[in-house]
Amino acid sequence: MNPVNYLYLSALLFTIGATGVLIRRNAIVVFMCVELMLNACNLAFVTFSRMHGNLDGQVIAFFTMVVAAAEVVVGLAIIVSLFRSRHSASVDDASLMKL
Amino acid sequence: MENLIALLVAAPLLGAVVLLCGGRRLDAVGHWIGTLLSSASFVIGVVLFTDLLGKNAEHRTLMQHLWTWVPVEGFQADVTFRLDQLSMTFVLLITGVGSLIHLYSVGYMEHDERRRRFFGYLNLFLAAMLILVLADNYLLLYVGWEGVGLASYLLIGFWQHKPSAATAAKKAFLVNRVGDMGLSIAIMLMFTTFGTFAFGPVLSHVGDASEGKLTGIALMLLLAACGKSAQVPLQSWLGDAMEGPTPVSALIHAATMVTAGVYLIVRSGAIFNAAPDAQLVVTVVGAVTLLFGAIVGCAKDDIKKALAGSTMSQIGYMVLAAGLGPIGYVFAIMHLVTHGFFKAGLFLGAGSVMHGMNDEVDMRKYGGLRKYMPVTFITFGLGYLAIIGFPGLSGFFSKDKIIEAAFAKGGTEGWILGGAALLGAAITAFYMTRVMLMTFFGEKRWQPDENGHEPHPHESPRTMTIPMIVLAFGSVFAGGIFGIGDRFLHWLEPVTGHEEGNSPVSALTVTLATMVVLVIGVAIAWAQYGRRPVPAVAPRGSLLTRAARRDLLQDDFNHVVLVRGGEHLTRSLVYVDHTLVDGVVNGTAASMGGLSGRLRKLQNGYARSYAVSMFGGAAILVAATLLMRAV
Amino acid sequence: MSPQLAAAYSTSTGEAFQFWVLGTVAVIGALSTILMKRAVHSALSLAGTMIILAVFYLANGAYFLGVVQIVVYTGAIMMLFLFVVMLVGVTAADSLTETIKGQRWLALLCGLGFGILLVAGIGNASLSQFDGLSTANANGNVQGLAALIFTKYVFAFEITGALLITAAVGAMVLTHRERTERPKTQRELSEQRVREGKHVPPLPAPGVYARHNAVDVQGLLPDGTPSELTVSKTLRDRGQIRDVSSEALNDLRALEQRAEERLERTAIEPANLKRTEEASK
Amino acid sequence: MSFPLLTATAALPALGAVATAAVPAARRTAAKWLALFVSLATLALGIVVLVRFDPGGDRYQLTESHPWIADFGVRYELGVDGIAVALIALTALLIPFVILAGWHDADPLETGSKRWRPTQGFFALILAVEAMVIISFEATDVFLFYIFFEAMLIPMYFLIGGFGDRAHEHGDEAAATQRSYAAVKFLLYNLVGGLIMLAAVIGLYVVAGNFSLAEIAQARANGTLHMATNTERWLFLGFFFAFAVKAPLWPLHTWLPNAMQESTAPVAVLITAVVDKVGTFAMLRFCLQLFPEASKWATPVILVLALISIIYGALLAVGQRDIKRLVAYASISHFGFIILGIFAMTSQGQSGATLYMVNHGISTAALMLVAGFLISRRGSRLIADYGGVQKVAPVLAGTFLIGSLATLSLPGLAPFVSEFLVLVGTFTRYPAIGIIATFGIVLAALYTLVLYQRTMTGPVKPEVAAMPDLRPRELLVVAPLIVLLIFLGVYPKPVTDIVNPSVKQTLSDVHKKDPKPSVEAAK
Repeated sequence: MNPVNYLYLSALLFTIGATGVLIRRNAIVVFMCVELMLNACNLAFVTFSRMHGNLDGQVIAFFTMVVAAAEVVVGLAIIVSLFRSRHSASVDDASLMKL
Repeated sequence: MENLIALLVAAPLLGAVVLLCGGRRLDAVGHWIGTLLSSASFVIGVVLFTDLLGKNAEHRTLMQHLWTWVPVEGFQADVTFRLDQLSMTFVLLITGVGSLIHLYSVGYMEHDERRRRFFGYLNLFLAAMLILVLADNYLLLYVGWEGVGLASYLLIGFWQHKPSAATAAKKAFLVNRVGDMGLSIAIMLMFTTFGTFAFGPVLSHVGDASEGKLTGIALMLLLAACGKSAQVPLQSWLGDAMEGPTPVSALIHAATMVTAGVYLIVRSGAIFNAAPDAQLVVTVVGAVTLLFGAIVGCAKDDIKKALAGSTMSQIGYMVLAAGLGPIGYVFAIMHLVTHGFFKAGLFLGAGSVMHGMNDEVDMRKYGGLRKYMPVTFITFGLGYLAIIGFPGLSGFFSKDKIIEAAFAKGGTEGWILGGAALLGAAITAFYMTRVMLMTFFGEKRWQPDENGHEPHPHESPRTMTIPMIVLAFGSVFAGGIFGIGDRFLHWLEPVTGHEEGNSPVSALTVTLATMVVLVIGVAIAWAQYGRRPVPAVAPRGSLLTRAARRDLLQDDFNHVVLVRGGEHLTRSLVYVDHTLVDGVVNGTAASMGGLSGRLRKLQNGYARSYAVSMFGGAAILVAATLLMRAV
Repeated sequence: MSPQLAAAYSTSTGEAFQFWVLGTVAVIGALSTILMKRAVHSALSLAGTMIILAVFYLANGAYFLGVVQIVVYTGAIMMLFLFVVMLVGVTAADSLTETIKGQRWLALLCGLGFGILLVAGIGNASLSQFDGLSTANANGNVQGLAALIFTKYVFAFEITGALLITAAVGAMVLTHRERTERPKTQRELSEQRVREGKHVPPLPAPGVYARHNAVDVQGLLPDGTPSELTVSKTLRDRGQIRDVSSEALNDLRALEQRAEERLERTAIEPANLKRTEEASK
Repeated sequence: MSFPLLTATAALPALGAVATAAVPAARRTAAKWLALFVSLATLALGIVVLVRFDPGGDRYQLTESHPWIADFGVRYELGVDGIAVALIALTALLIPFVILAGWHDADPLETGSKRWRPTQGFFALILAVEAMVIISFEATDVFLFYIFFEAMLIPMYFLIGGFGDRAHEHGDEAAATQRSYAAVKFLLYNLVGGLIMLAAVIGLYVVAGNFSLAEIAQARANGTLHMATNTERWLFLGFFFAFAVKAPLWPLHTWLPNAMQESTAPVAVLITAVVDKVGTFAMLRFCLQLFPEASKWATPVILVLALISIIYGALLAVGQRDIKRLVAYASISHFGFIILGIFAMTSQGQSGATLYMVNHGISTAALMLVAGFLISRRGSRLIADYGGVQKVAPVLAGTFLIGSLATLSLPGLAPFVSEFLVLVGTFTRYPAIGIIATFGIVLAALYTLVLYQRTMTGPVKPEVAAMPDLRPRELLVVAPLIVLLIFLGVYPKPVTDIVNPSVKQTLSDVHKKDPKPSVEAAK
């Protein structure tokens, strides 16, 4: 098997995650889909690392994880406070960005 | 001596400034300041005149350069005054008659609360008129030209609370503007042809220019003259201008300003001499106007309007003479001066009558006034005799010469022009006799007005009668002084040039013919207005009479074509501006608004929708990248 | 040639087998993440996918990352997710009907197009060269990573550290509510109730149908209508109140039905029933 | 390094604007005096510039040059030629009158009113406009010019939209809507013009490699910078369009009547007498110098458009019922004359056009400000609402008449000289156009005299019977303008002397010589 398949898998997972972001309304699920996309990228990085024979790709993936962790912390905090004020976790409820 | 020239203008200008800016505290003495300053100008004029008389004929031109006015590359306009015999004649006429009329106005305007302002305007007029005749180039002349127009506008509309006066003032200015347009185009043409518009260089280089251009310049100058001198087709304003106070009518619309056109033509004689076609047009305009004015004068019952028609007609004589070229220039000016005397006298007489008749102007409500106003009657009568050309009085000398010169033009034109001039003389005799008879003879026809005040005709105060008397002297003797021994001819000849025409008819014949038509005119008038009583209400009259009462329908034509047409034009243009020019822009704006209204729907506020666009954009970017790599 | 080097060009059969099996599971997990109605299910599916990804990391020679993936992602982050899901309401099911016109179709179209483009891109790229990590991992994967992180990427590392701290503080700021005054004592609260004059007695108790979770059932007022006040505010907000009034009626109706069947009576005409209802109005 | 005089002239009002805006809300009067003082100080600086300028010297004088955005070759380059000096002097001269005339225009309506109008803002905005206009006249760097040419719109927008006629103010929502329509229209027109110009500015940079007017003009003149014919034409059109909107030239004029109608009289003066001059000035300075060939190529069309502006503006003015709109259309007609003079490409035409800019500024200011005083008394802009004012307020009527006469270019008043120069300059090259343009002077007489007749003469209308005459402050505004009108009408030499050399150079830029008269009669 050619390791390129990992890349295909990564692309597939990324696309699924992106589609999920677009079709789900629950902010938490949307957020999970974002995580899925990040993970798909990480898989690609790791695969690239293997392809090129150096560890830079893994380092980037590592940083991605850290950033993702930070993002989750803040994001979930936002969701919780949104839920407190609006009693809803739907992203469509926050549709104030229009005239 | 040259330095005095500027003072001629400065004195009345100072008066205008002082009187107009001085405010109410000058109300008590304003009229005397105005009269004093205009008389000062006259005195300076006399001093300069004696100086000129003391010189040889060739050295009678004084120049005073004051300052460079408009210096632009290739375009040089100076404020330079030129005093020669022609200007001198005008200066004396303007300041002399002007001062007399100032004096007259002191009495005439006594009860007007805005008398100070009136004198300010009169002084302004004098200054502008003096600039006009003293200017050494056409552009400076233009300043005076429009300046007198302004003064005329202000004075016609002096009683602004009367809408008719305000309208008449505006009309006068506008019609004059059309003429002014001619003058400015003439100046532009001169500039392109000669590179300058100073009298000296232009008039001395006429020979080098093509006849076509000269004809153009001459016709444009004629247009200007028509506007200012109320010649056909720009004559319509003069009748309305009688809305102004009578001294104004006497000074501006009889003696001085309206003759500026004649001055312009005579001054530009060299150009006209080189453009025979234009000269022919000038004579035609003069002949038509002299008949036109005379006919209108016959039909008017308003004494001032009848006199206005007469003015038009007399200026027609002058223009006709000026159009005849060197054989006529001197006589045009001579008639101008004598006309200045007798017509001013006639107007002042009319003013005096109105003064005594509660400002009534309708001659059908006069009658038999000779008993009530003897001085007015005598002075008016002398003016009357002068204008109809009674032998020995001034009009006889000047008008006779013009008729003679018209015949001397030669050929068919000569006969036609001469015939017209003769016919004009007959009509003049008719309408002036009519005025005389209706006003001073017959039975009294006045009635109490609607308030029950019956007019009490009375002689006017001394300030008014003295100028009338002086002018009557002028009317009687000026012609003789000028004409006998050709004094006036010799005086003006160096400036205007002179040729003796070879008339197909002898001078004596012309004089006799003039006498005959004169008698016929007077006789008809006597038959119509002297022998039987004048009806107090105007009869319907013939078609011609009715047309003449309406200024031969020329005003109706103007009204229908220019006023109505103009109103329609502007109204439709306003509509076009609003709907079309602005509409295109607003339409663009509206369609952009519609488009963005559609686009706005994309902004539904849902983050997910935005995410789709973002994602789609990302997909397109990836596709573009791949495509670029593939290419 | 060592077997590790050979693995650079093509993988072992074992890895291939593992890829195809686990890869399929991962895709299924991802799909169920986005398709499950309940957030809890989505979270659990995602956790599964992540664990599989951890295995793939290990297979790709990223041993440290594989472990971190399990510990941090599935262990910490996903638990955080679950925690929030619980907080928001574990039983709340999302409606999957789309409310924005055309959104779903556009999303699918974009997703499909994007996926095809990515796949095409990868297929187009010349990715035949696989160096393998044998040299890079020669001194151990963790050591190699550490060497990179603390030399080449040290600034990025420090900055991410700062980011993490900021995020922690941010989360606290966002969720923390500063108490600006002393919490009211029970006595003060009851005094306030008396002052305001409503609900002077304590709030009524929830309904008492002995079910698995009786606190989410509204109590009935004397006139038989359910009272919202009986249920806790949190449940009300989540919309997790269970309405059992109809259940009781249904039970009653079913009982009557059965009784009538047993007694062989004819069913009551629904039309009559309606008519009487109208008459009563 | 010498004292940066030009920078100071522009910076002073700018600083004054900031300082005026910073005056506390309660001290309105202090803000007014401060603004007046600053404008007078600017006038003093303007006079210093006028005196220091040597007509016989270099083309650009008092130059300053500092690098600004080095990456794009943008420099902070200032310098004035005679034309600019004349217009700077005009601007500095008019602003004190504008401020004085608008002394009470921005007072709060009534105490306790919710719609409080910040007096400070009004005067600060006027000073800001002054600063930007002055620096636009000074800039010799195309980019620098562009920035201030556009930035001017911001304060103007607020001046038009924020401060309407007091007469139409009292709780009248429709008036407020009209006003904001006018302001937006002004902004949009000029922004579109500016946008197109921006494209041309960038294009110029691409072609020339820098923004320096002097350098580019130099390179164009000695042939080192070659532009393809089409490139030059497009760039010219880009610049000209913006200037034609600003000027405004038919058919891009419709914003002006709205803007002037809705704004207060001092702001209307600011628009037409000061800001619009930047447009015509820029035609002279940028269009002709940078794109001489394209200018000549476009001349026939521009002349025809200018001619249409003259006649059309005058006819429209005749048809107006609103005093301010009438003046606006009259201005459109006059701008037609200015553009005609510029593109006739004769020294008389261009000197006349420059002189015209100055004179039109003064005469319109005189007429418009008096009209503003009149409107503030009666509370109506409609001509039909007036009548017989002459009787009750003779001084007001007199000044109004002089303003009207200046507008119709009566000889002896300043506009005559310039108008005649423009006509002569046009006539020498294009006789037909010159003759048709001459009709404009008849129409000018028509609309001004009709206006005067309907408002000032006739029976006194009851509504105007109690109208007070000009107050001392108002007389202080009008009298100097009238004196200036008369002075420049009688003795325009000081201005023409400054302007002539610059015009000569501009003409040599476009390689045009005056047509020779057919007969050499001049000594």
